[in-house]
Amino acid sequence: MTTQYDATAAMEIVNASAPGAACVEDGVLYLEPALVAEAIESLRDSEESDLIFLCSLTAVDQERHFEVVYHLQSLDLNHILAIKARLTDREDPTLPSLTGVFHGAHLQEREVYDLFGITFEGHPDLRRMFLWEGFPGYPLRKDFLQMPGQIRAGLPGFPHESTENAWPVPGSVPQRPQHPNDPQPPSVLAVAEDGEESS
Amino acid sequence: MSDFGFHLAFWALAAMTLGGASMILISRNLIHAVIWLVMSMLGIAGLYLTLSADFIAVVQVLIYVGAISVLMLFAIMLTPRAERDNSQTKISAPAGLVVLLVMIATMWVAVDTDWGPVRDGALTEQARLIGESLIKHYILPFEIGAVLLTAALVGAIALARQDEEDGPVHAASLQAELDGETSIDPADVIDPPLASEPSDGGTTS
Amino acid sequence: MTTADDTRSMMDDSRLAMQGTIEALDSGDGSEPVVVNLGPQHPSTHGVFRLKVTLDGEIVRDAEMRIGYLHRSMEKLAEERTYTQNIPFTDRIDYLAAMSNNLAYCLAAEELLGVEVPPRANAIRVMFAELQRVASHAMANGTFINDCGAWHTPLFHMFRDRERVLDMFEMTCGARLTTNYMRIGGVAFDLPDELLPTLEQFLADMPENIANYEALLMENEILHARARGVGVISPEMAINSSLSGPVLRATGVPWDLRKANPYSGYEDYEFDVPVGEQGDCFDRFLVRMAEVKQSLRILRQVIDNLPDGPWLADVPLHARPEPGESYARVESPRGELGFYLVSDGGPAPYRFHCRPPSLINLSALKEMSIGGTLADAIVTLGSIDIVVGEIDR
Amino acid sequence: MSGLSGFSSVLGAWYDFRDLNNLQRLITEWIAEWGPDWIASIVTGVLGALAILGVIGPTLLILIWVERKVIARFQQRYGPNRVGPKGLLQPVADAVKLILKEQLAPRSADKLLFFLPPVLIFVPGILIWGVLPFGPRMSVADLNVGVLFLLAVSGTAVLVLFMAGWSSNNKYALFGAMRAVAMSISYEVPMVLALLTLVVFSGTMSVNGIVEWQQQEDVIFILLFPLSAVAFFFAASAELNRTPADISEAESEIVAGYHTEYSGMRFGLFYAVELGNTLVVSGFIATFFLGGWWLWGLDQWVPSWIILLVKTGAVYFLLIWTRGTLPRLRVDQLMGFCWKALVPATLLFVVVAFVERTLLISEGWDTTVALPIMAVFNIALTLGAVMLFARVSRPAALRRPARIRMAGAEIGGLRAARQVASRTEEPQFQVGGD
Repeated sequence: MTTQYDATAAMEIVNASAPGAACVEDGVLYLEPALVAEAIESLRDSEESDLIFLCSLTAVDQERHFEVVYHLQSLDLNHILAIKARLTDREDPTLPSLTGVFHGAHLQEREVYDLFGITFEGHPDLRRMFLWEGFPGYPLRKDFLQMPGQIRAGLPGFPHESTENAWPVPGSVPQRPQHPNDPQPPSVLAVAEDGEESS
Repeated sequence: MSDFGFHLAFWALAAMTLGGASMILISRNLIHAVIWLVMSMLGIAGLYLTLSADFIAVVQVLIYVGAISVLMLFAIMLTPRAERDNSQTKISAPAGLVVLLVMIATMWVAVDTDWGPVRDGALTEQARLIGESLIKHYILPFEIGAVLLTAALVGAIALARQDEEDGPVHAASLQAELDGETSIDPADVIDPPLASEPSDGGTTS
Repeated sequence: MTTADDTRSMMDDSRLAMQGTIEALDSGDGSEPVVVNLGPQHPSTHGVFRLKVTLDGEIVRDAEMRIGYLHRSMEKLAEERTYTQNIPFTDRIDYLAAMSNNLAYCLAAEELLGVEVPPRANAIRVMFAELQRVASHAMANGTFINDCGAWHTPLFHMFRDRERVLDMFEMTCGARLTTNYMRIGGVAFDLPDELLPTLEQFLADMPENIANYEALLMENEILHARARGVGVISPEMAINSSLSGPVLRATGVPWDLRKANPYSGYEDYEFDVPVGEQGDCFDRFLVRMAEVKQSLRILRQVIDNLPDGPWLADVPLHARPEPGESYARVESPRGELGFYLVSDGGPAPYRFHCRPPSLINLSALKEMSIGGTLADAIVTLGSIDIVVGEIDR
Repeated sequence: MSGLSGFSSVLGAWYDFRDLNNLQRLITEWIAEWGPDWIASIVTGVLGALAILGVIGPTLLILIWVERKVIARFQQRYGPNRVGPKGLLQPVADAVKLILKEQLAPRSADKLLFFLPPVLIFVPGILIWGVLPFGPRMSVADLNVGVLFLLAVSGTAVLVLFMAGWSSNNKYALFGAMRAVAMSISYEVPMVLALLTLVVFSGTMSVNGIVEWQQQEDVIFILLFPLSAVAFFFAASAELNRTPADISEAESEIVAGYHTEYSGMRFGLFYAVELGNTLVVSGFIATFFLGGWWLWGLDQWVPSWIILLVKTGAVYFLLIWTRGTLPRLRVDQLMGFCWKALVPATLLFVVVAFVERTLLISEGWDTTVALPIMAVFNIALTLGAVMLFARVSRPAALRRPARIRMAGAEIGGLRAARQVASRTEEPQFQVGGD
């Protein structure tokens, strides 16, 4: 059974090679964004942690900041560790690329760049992957395609529930999952036109 | 068969041959020129048939239409950055002179030859007659030709194998794999050699 | 928003960049490399996948993939749907292994909700996950032989087995491809009465079928010549590139999440993990063939030890998990399939991320293809076994 | 038997359908009574051409059905079974559909060279039938250089394929065309050498002469020169673009090769000619190596053209069988196989044939004794050559077996991989290797 690798032990390994790069909050290892590549390289090369397999690399938009989440796995020691890095600059989120450490980060970083707009410095081929170059905005950001009345994306409550449980949204209309009859915001149409144009 | 049939065939084939030949000169595209050449060759093969030389006719098709023209196409396609059109050259005057001389020589031979009736056995025994004359009377030219072709073949192989070292990369890396060495070093990949990947902008072009 | 001018200048840039490639690849003897777009409409790209190869003669000098033709932004859509409503989405991610995707997603949601799955549900989940593996590997190996140039014969033979598996899916949950069968806390329906006899018959017939395939394919010299030593990757490189599933195991690395991190009671079943030696296309093919046999072995054990009891835990349909996150993964037919869910206490996942094995297994495609011929690149792509729905999501 | 012997008494009459040449002879004689001989030549020529076209057209439609049905049976399917009885009208429906479809041409195509090939491809495809003898006197043109004619005409087809591929202005088509050309000029060599064996040994270049030689000596050439037969079969299937050598229209690699850009009936014409060529090549294989219209005296009782058709059908089935079973060779492997295996082997047998011919003619060996000995010797030599080739020319990657080991307890990364690989017991599964 795969065990969770102790975040404190990992912090010590990281801080030994890159002082001040790591800290532990609520049992989760957080890395200093500028030192992510060095920190993870030290975790990969350390005999104790042996985190040689990059399971997953993704990001979460926490509204105030972005959180890039790495899941690293040791195959021989069979433990897994989730590592996070917070990016507070929403305008130009930047992080060192992991492609020098893990070749497998190549496509996953491109995906995160495509959908979140997080730039990975040192990535050899950082282009949009699913969407075309010039696609307006980054779809997985929470502020992408804001609804009229500044309603944020997401499901505010179950359809049968009263609006009390929904997120407090000023002047909101009752939200429900997308429905074809709903009026489309103009930006959606703009996207479609752009897609036709550049293809 | 009557003379009428022969005359009809001769004039049709002669027109085909000469028409094809003229089109080679006129067409600007080298590939088209080769196709016209093929038409001309087919006309010549037909002319051989009217002369009851069926072996020569078939060999003409086999060698010139089936092989030489294909080789020409191959050469055009494989010549790097060749002008694919029938461009102007500076040596058209000397070339014209050479062609004129060859034409005069051919016509002289044609006029000089005794175009008598076909001897018996020419149609059925042709292959044998040609074989015998090649081996008996013309053995020296035959052998010289053979040696020349062999030399050309060896030379072609030598030329083709020149850049062996950067050719079969795959086979070399495969051999290394089989010898137990990992040919793809992870370190190489970690610092990819092609650092700046070209982009075509992600649009379908 | 890009204007037409921007687009044009971008295209100019790309053309200049492409000329740059040609200059860079110019070997000095004046020959021009040819850029060929394999796809998005191509018989061997298994969907709308585009592989842009730069060829020197028939030798591949550069390979670059272009994807996104099937992008449906599932991760965004999932943020607007409840946890249960997201289960059908997972079918559409990898439409050739819908059961495995259902399972992985449900495991992640159960971890968030803290749900205990009843033993019968676990056994049924294992049963369908393994049946799905048989079906998916039948498809993968059949199309692989097709990519090697066979005229569909092995494909149709293997489709016959897949067809029987899909029949079993249909009799259980009404759907053949996008099953939507697993639920958070179990499975949607109990097994129908006619399933177990059908499955018994299937298990009885499969050994002979597999023996037939082996007789047809295993010693086939042409298949050996096409697949041996092609698309080779070393174990170090495979791990570094995050490859998983049969592609990783073909290099000799015995990494199987069913053994390493048993879920749904896989620890109760006896099976082996087949590993290859060379890491070439033929080893991938062999590993898949051997895995089908192991799946049949697991299925036999599941039938023999099928527990009674409920098949669905009591989970409210409108569940709101506590804020938190979970990363659950299963060994899908294509490799490590993970779901990363983040909850903010709302009715829908705050973040829904799928770790797609098909996409990440392509990480090393360029390295595997370069230096081989165009035909080798096709065979390599076929041996990786991609599903474009999973790549693009 | 009495019926049969009674039947044989009508030998040569116009209604003797064992030799359809009788009909033609009747017409020729009738014309000769009143008209000039060139009319007779033209009429018989037209008749022969009409006979060939009349055979090819319906046969192609039936062949499409046969091929699809047989392949379907290999693949455990039913095949076409909706249009007409047993799906027999399916090819007709397909043809109607293809004719009604829009004919597309790429805007950047070389227009003349793009439109010509679907028509031109028919010329060699039909000419080649001219020298196929259906009976002792049943070939449209019994040329005394028939073998050469066959090779010459089949060699010109590649030019048309090149035109199609080049003019399409499509990379797949160009690849297909280049592959077709490269393969054609390679595989013509073993094809010529394989037929040269027969020509040297039988001393005639007439196709019918080769059949008559087999009839006279009571032996079929596949027994005397099995390697030439196999080489010819493989070279022919390569020239026909059929699996395992269909690299010039390899579906999984270059979509459809040289005819990628052709749609509608233009594609249909390529397809039809390909099938027709498959049939006529099966016929030539049957003629050269299986005795053609002759079958140890049975041709006295059964119409010779039926014997030839049955043999042709058998060879055709073999071609479908290989197509339905084998994967495709890579282009370099195919070329390597041609130049490194087929050419030396067929060349060896040309020499063998020359020596044996000399023994028969100059030394005057008795054929009834010598031929069986030679057959046994040649078969042994063939087997030896094949085994030697298989040993010597096997690529290094195939020399050692592919192994599958089972990891039970060892789960993990590189360390576990080394543990599994260093296990001493036999691997669970092993395939291939020397």
